Amino acid sequence: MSPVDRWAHANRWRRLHPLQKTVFAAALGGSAFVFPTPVAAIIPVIAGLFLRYGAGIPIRAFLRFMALPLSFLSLGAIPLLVQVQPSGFPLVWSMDGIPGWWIGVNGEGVRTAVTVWVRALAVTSSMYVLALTTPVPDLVDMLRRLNVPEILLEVMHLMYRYLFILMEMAQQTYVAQSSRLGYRSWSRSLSSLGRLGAALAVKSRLEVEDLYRALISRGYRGRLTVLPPPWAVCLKTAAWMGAAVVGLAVAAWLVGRRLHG
Amino acid sequence: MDKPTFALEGVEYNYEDGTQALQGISLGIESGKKVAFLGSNGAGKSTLFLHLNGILRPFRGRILFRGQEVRYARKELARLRAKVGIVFQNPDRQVVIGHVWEDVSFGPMNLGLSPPEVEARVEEALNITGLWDLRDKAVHLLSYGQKKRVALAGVLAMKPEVMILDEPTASLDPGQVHALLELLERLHRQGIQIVLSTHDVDFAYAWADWVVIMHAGRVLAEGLPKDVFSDTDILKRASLTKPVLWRVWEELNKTGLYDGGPPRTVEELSAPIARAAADRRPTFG
Amino acid sequence: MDKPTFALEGVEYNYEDGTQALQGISLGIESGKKVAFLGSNGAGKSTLFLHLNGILRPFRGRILFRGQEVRYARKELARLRAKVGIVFQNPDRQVVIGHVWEDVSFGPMNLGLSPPEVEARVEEALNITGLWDLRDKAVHLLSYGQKKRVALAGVLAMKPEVMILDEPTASLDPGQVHALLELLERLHRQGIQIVLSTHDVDFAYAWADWVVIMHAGRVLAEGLPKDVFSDTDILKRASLTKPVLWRVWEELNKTGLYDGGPPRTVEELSAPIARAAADRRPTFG
Amino acid sequence: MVRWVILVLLMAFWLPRQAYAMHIMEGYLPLGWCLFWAVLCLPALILGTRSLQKQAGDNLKMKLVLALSAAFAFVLSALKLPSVTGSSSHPTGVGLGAVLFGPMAMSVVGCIILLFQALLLAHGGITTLGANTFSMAVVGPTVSYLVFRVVHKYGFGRGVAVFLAAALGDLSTYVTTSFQLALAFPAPIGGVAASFWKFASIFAVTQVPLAVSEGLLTVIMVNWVMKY
Repeated sequence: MSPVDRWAHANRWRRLHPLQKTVFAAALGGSAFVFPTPVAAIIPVIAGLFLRYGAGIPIRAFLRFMALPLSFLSLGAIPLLVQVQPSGFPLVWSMDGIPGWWIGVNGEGVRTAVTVWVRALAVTSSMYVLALTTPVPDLVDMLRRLNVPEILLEVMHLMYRYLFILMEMAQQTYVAQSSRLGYRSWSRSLSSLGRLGAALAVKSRLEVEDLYRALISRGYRGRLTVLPPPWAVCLKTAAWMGAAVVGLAVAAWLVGRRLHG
Repeated sequence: MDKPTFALEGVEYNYEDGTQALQGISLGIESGKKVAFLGSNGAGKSTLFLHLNGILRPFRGRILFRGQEVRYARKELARLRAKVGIVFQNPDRQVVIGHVWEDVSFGPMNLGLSPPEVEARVEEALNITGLWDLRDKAVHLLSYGQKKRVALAGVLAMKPEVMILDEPTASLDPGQVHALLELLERLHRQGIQIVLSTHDVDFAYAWADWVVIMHAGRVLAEGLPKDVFSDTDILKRASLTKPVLWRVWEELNKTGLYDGGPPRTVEELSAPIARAAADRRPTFG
Repeated sequence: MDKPTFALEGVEYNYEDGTQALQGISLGIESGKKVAFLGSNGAGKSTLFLHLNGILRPFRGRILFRGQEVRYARKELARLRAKVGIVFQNPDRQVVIGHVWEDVSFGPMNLGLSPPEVEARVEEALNITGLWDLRDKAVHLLSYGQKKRVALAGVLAMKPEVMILDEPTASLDPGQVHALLELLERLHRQGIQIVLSTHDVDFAYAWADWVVIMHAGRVLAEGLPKDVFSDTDILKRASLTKPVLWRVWEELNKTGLYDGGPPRTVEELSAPIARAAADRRPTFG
Repeated sequence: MVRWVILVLLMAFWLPRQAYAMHIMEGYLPLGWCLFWAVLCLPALILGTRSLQKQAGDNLKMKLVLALSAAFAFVLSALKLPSVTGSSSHPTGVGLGAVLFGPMAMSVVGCIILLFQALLLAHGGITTLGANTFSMAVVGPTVSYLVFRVVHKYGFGRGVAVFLAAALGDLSTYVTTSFQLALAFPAPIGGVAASFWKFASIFAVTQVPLAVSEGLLTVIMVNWVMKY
């Protein structure tokens, strides 16, 4: 159900220390906020290259992952592009809407839309560097070392396991309902889905007892502790990562000089 | 009714993650036959079954139901699903929530029948599955075996022409399996065609008119039980074993003492054995 | 090691809703024996197993582990659970962490072992169950059979003295059952005692040293397989059938042609049959 | 006026999947606003964590109820609503939980759900986690919770109370999100107010019908759950 999760478990960076990946992703993402737009535009390319040549995730898969946010984003940028203004102010293109108001596009809007568009794309691709290479359990273990309260970690661990179990339940139930014509029309769909949701709620409540037994029988003693698999920091990869970030900074400096100098 | 119930022609299906679940399935299911699909877990049986009821749509190839190609428009799918019912392996996924009665009425309601008609069908389905006394119980409080029967009743109440059962005997105890078989026999006599999947070679051997062996998304063999189970090679490739009675028969055959064909039940074994013994006694006498 | 692994004395247990799950169970499980619990669904096998690992506490009666009464203080329970591991029927109810390696490490971590020791145990358990290559996989991406092995590995990594398996063969295909049996045999040779429950009389008959038959919360019979399965009456009351090979043997026996005891495998059947055939041929010659 | 309506409708068709982007997506907000909303959520998260620790810290079963409720809410949010557009943002699952554990505790759980959605489904984002937590895990559930209490107290039936709680929870989330966007991107003329009406009227097209179906769905669900 989550292709992101599938890659997170099957990539070449699987054993790379999650902290190393997190720092790199954060540095890339941070760069997108602080560096000028033309530099931020390079970030998705860098992310794609690291995923391809570092983690071994094909460019095509990366592009597919980018496509969905890209479509959200392109649509999400439209409201930024379009301005609604009291009449009398110049717009690049305009039409009359509500009497006394103008709807249209102007330079300011175009600038904002492009900035946000590029930035969002850059940050999204940086986050994929982390999400596509690091499964949630690894992140939870990392958070443990950062002293996040135990109860949250426990909830995250169990939630991760169980959301897939519940999702599978939901999917199978949906299929079974469809085979009995449960989704023939809008009203039947609503009623079938209501049943499905309710059943899921009841079943997840019943699941508590089984989960309790499972934990107890395996010696649970008040804390959910696991041993994360051995991770390693890779210096060579770290050097490449550092070089990329430095490269971005240099580019930002050059662009800045060009603009101000 | 001469047309085959199902004809599949080169059906291919891949899952989202790229797994090739069905790799070109071609087969025919003759009308009126009791058909068993055998194969290991992951062989593609369940995926195939989801195609028979139009839940999944083949990437390539086509499926014919009674000679007509299955189309995936809303209305035509509804018609197909009204005729072909599926009972899933895990009743917990099929029996959703509510009273037994409410759950069984789900299908007939969706068929758009009048309330009295729905009621009549639910009653009949509950009676035939022996659930009448449980009709007002909440489904999640039932035992596993009872839920399995509710799942069956829910499909029966739609009066399908074909019933497809995915691993109907899984997790049932011998008594429950016996009761299920009796029920299936009864449905068969009423003219509902039964198609099922199973891991249990002994069961498939004793029950089926026609056996299909699947492995890794392909059909390895189909035919009469006596033909399919004589092919040691295919069974090995599908990681299946021969039925116990078949193996016993092979042992008996080696000795030349046994003159019958492969027996499907222990009872069928006894007559030839008795004959062999009778043959023998005079030689001593 | 002479003391019985478990001794139960008049164990009674009721569920919250008042169902009497165990109605006075007394039995002993001898050390080193391969024990199979047989019985229909709802007979009380799973409830009984939950008692052996201290998850449920009897209302009345007591349980002795290696001659010592089980006490329900935190520490003593922890000690019991370190020695008695239980593998539930449904691996989704057992595997609590979404990552294979981490889930297997959960039990050993709870034992308070040092990280290198935990790592060594996890590695060993993953190797013995053939999961090493899957160690970094997400549990939800595994097949049912693989999940079942993860559940087993998670218990194995705790190095229990006794392993209790609830319906280990349910929903497995013949190939998977075969692999499981080999694994259990290996564990048995390593000195881990195996206790399991099953519906499959043929399997129990072929595998077990000691069979316990349960029905409606009581023990109907316990004993050597050859003794238990000769009691038609008890089997009928427990709604179990006789093993196929046993029935074949009965048929053969009637004829007087067969001189062996009840065979546990088809292979055991062949020698006496060959003898019978050899006896016969001269009379024709 | 007619043209205005047409334009908004067209936008709605361009934004078909924006429906589940009641989540503000990754990188959409400027850094300052990302931090602002994160900091604003912090007190609720800290208090929520404390209250969770108190309620469930030593109680394994409570912890399990919590984890499973969270998993349930996540799955519910991923189910497609049989509506014109996509699935909904579902503060409802969290709203249901609020009744169980109190709104503070649920804001923490809501935040975890949003984190999982960002990581696993690429809905929302890490940088916008604060803003999304504020609208969907603080405002939405709190409104749902309060509406339910008030309406129920004044003697309306459970159905009405549940419907209003779910629908108004949804709507309050969408109003909050529009406001957050307006603050970050004020119109050059007319400022935050003009920008707010711009965002709000675009989202209204998808969110109002969604809020209605969400409300109906929740009523159906709650009815079934209460029966058993």
